[in-house]
Amino acid sequence: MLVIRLFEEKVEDLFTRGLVKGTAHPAIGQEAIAVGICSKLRKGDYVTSTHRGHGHFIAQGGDPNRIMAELFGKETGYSRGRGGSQVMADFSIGFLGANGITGGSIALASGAALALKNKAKRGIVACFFGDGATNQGSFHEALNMAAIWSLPVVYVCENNMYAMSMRATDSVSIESLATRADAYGFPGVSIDGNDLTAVQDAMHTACKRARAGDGPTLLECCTYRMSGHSRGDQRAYRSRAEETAWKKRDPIRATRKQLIADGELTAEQDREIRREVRAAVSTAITFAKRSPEPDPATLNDGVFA
Amino acid sequence: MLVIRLFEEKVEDLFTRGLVKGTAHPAIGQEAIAVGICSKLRKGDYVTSTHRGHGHFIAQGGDPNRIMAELFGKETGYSRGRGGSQVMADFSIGFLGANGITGGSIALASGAALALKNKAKRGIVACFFGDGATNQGSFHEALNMAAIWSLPVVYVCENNMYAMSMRATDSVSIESLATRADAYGFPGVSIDGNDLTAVQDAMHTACKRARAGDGPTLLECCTYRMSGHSRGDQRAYRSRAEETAWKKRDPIRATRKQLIADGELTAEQDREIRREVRAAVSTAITFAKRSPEPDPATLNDGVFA
Amino acid sequence: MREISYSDALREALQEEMSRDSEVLLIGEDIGTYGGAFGVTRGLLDRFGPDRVVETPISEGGFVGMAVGASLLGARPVVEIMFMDFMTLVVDPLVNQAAKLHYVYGEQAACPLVVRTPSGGGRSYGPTHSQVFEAWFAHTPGLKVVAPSTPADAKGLMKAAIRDNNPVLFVEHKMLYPTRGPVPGRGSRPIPIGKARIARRGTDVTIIAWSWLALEAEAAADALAVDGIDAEVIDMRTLSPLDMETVIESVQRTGRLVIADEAPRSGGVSADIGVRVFEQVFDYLDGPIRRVTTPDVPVPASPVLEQAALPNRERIAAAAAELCGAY
Amino acid sequence: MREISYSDALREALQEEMSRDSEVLLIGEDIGTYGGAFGVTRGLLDRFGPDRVVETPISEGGFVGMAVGASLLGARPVVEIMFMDFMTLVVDPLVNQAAKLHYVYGEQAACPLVVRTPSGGGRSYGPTHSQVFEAWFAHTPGLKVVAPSTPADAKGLMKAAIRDNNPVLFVEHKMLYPTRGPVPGRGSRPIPIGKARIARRGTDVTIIAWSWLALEAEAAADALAVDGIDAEVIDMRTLSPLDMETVIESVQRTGRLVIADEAPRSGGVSADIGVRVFEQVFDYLDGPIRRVTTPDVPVPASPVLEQAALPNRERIAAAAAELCGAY
Ligand SMILES: Cc1ncc(C[n+]2csc(CCOP(=O)(O)OP(=O)(O)O)c2C)c(N)n1
Ligand SMILES: Cc1ncc(C[n+]2csc(CCOP(=O)(O)OP(=O)(O)O)c2C)c(N)n1
Ligand SMILES: [Mg+2]
Ligand SMILES: [Mg+2]
Repeated sequence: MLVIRLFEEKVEDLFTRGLVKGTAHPAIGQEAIAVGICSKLRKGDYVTSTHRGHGHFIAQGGDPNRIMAELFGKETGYSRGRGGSQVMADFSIGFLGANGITGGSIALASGAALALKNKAKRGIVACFFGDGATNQGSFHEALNMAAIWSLPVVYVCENNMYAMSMRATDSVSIESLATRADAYGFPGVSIDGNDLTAVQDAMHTACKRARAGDGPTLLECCTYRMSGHSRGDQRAYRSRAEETAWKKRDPIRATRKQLIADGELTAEQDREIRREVRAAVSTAITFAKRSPEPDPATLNDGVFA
Repeated sequence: MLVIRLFEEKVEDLFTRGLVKGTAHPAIGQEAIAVGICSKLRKGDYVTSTHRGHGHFIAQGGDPNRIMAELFGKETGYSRGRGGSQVMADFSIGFLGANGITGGSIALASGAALALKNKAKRGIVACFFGDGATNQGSFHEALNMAAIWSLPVVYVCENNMYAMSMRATDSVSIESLATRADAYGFPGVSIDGNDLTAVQDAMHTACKRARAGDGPTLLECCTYRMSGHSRGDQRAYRSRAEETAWKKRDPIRATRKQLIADGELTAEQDREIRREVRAAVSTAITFAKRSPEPDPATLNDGVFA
Repeated sequence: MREISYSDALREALQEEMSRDSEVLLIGEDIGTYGGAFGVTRGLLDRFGPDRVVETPISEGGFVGMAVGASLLGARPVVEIMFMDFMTLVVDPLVNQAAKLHYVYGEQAACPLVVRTPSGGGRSYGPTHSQVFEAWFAHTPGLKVVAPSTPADAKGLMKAAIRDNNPVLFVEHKMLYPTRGPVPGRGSRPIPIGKARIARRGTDVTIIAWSWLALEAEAAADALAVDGIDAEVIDMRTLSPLDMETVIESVQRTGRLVIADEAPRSGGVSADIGVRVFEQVFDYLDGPIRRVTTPDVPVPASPVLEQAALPNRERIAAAAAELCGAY
Repeated sequence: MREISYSDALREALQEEMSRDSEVLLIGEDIGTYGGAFGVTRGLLDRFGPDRVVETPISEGGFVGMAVGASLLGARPVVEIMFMDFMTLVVDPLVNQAAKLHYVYGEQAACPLVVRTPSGGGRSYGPTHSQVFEAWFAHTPGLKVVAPSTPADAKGLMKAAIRDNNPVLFVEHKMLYPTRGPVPGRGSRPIPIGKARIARRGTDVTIIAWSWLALEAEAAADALAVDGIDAEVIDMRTLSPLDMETVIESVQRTGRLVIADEAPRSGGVSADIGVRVFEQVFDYLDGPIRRVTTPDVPVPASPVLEQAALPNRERIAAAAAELCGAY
């Protein structure tokens, strides 16, 4: 829970204050997917992410300080300022990277799964991408190969109803993106991506399948991007009414309510957590601000390994 | 019928004699598809083809003399010797070109269909490709867009069981390639591609749908490439027994038998047709051989329109 | 003349050409209500409707291939690729299909296609949203490549690109969109592809640039003038085919040459221009040439590193001054 | 030393490296029973099994992207792209992913990937099966590009490419496969990437070439010798990074330079080498340089036109002789 909130608050903060240059794609409203998926991964498993990757990274255990520092372009950032919002990774925790190319990580994830399978390491790969990315050729090619080789990968489609300004329902002619798995001969499942438990349950099944060597699963997690696509998005392509309706289904609120109802969280604990998270975010910002700029003299270093 | 045989004989001739440089991909065994599909097209319709394109071109009314001349690299060839086996076209008969890139013509065909739709010309496009091409990203991208825009195109997959040496059953995890249409929300139909009538019937339905503005259809025409993939193919990847079994299902023989049984063809007419076709092929070869070489001084002409 | 922005100039060109010829259609991601990532196509969907402003799924390779197919039947598609970095996905339809069609199929085939795309760095968008790939396409026989730097040239060259019967890559540097300048109004004429523009006359050194760096080169010339160096600035405008005539004529007058190119040093268009000068006017040069380029590194996101990587007015001026013996 | 073919030398390198390091795996179309379109991988499936020799569907972009992903977890994939012409489909995973990984992610990330592909014309395969795209990848920071011409170099550079921790494009001209030469046996050493080879020493003119044209350049030198011209031939072997040291040293001795490059004239690697010479040894040259390239046209299928398009020994010799004042 802490992670979800940390994530949301952080990204929102970044986004609204506009403290960093470049661009950022907040995943506000999609937190239950990141947390639900990553909570089912073990050491030796891997994650690939997208342009909307801060949430995945934090859910996988990324250090908010270093993520924030990367957004600020600082030397202490995950990519030492070289990557920015869309290009950061921490292999030590299994996070193989965000990705600036829509659909770009799908083949990478599948290749990582091929390496894992060949080594019989029993690790699996969780591959995040959006509804828009399912229209890329690389989606098709990679899912087909993962199918014929029974690779240990879970394809997690975050269907947030939009690819930038394009409605998912305008970009495909099918009811559910999960159907696309039929073209490759493995299971496709559509779930409520704002329901943490539903995500965890579906991921549990998909992981079992992958770990058993039975091949991939496509999980379509239906959700809503509560914010704009990226900084500067006026959201003219959708109605405020639609946004308000989805606000009622905010996964953070839903999860909190559920936890309180289940007696796993008290109002006091909740306040405490919020306080801690807010503090952690401030710390991250302070860390980022105080970190040194990269040294321009190092510009040419590290092009080759 | 004449066209089918002409086609087979010609390609076989080319292939076995090795009279031309470069490479050629004979469509021996697949003639019923080319003829069945093209027989349903009208003036104002278009065809796109593949590396295995001589059959499609002839079925669409291409001049065997000029096709042969192109294989010989002569000035009288369809591409004046610039294209070779995989790069020839005749827009005046609606043949938009063979294609050296596996899957390369799928987007082209779909774009042509977009142009036709915008002009409300009522023309349609028949797009040929192989089983192997369905694994290309461009297949996925183009079929999806054709679906959302209801484009007037018929996707004709010639599933000849192999992509070069790879079995179709090893390159996908599904029973029938027609299933892939489900990922885009339009009909996919699997038929016996060696049965001329079956091809014509399926194409008839698909054409009606396309002309009505209801969008694309995917036709999987199951067949067998009776020859090698291209010159020099030793066919080590398949058994002679398999080849023999398919020889019994030769579409030319089957069609002839059917026509004779139906009383539409006499043995005498059949012999006559074979004679004519053989003569036409010799004529084409003579034409090609006697045609002038392209003038090297024209090498740099025509790069830009 | 009224002054408008580079984006507005492009939009005017698109709108005027769409009104003039019903075969002109726009294809791309988020080019409708959103107006394109940089706002160039704003308002055109309302004006021309969804048959003329075709919004696509994220399928760059596919819709460029479709644009090629549509162009074969007479359509004149203008495709937007949201960032030049994504041109990586459309190399096949452009190089193996579009560029060769007329050469192989002859008079029956034309491919009047324009691919518009914002290039370059300067906004800290990071290594996959800041690249310059002009050299790849200038290396492709059958493609034309233009990269105008002023609003007026943007409008005129866009008109020419749309009316051209060949595939044209139209490079719009993302730093240029807000820049303003005088632009002729409705019915203005196309500017011919393949002609460089002498942006400033001078006698001491020739500075060649294009796109965003043409503006930086002019600023460099201003700075050099203060030091008594009279620089000539040539805005190439077209990168394929290259207008070597204008370049050679200038270099023969000045005897010194600086080429500014935002691409990584190895294999950029700067090399191509440089070697042609070498081949053609060897005897006229008073000294070696200087190229001001990005080094062979990915473009970093951090503003500090990005500024260290990219060529700019200071570096251009320094190279020219060094050639002129001022340092 | 025993003589074997270029294909056999490549196969030996693959086999020895696969035996040496179990992380090395082959990925590509028809590389198993078929042995690859040009037979290079023949027999390796039987020897190493399907986990090490991975036959793919026709999905070039996808399996190169997968190879990049596998390399991140320690695999050392050697991918075959059946014809260089199809590299158009794998630009994104190479340029936007592989080439940048180490720069952005630092020490945690390496991408030990080799992409092998047959380039070039000469066999009348037509415009989409005869191309040379080396320049694109040499223009990409973070990629290495090698293009050996002899069987021995093919073996040694393949070993180096496989052991290299960076993505390497390995260009195998299709005319070279049947050519034979002495090749060291089992356990032979890698040949370092980034070092050119002086194929023939001479004093009058430097001829630079690589891949198939390196053999043509040697033949040209033989012909020139008959006319009393003593040509030095440099086989670049690596196109990125360029060994300019060897080039410059040679040009300073001979004072004359011919560069042979099969790519279309505009934007080829020939331009890059030429402009660097221009920048670095301006004063040493006795005259302009000459580039012998394919003109800016698609490669035609017809043997007559193809031969008219491609550089060859006669054209290289003629250019050198002209520089030396013999014509
Ligand atoms: C190849 C490519 N095309 C376009 C873009 C620009 N772009 C970035 S994100 C995005 C929308 C992606 O939509 P989706 O996959 O649904 O993910 P979401 O943004 O909704 O999380 C687009 C078009 C890109 N980064 N890469
Ligand atoms: C992009 C691309 N990849 C690979 C090839 C080489 N190639 C030519 S035909 C072919 C097999 C195609 O199989 P399929 O689509 O089933 O058609 P078929 O040959 O069976 O008619 C291959 C791999 C190519 N021409 N283009
Ligand atoms: Mg989305
Ligand atoms: Mg096939």
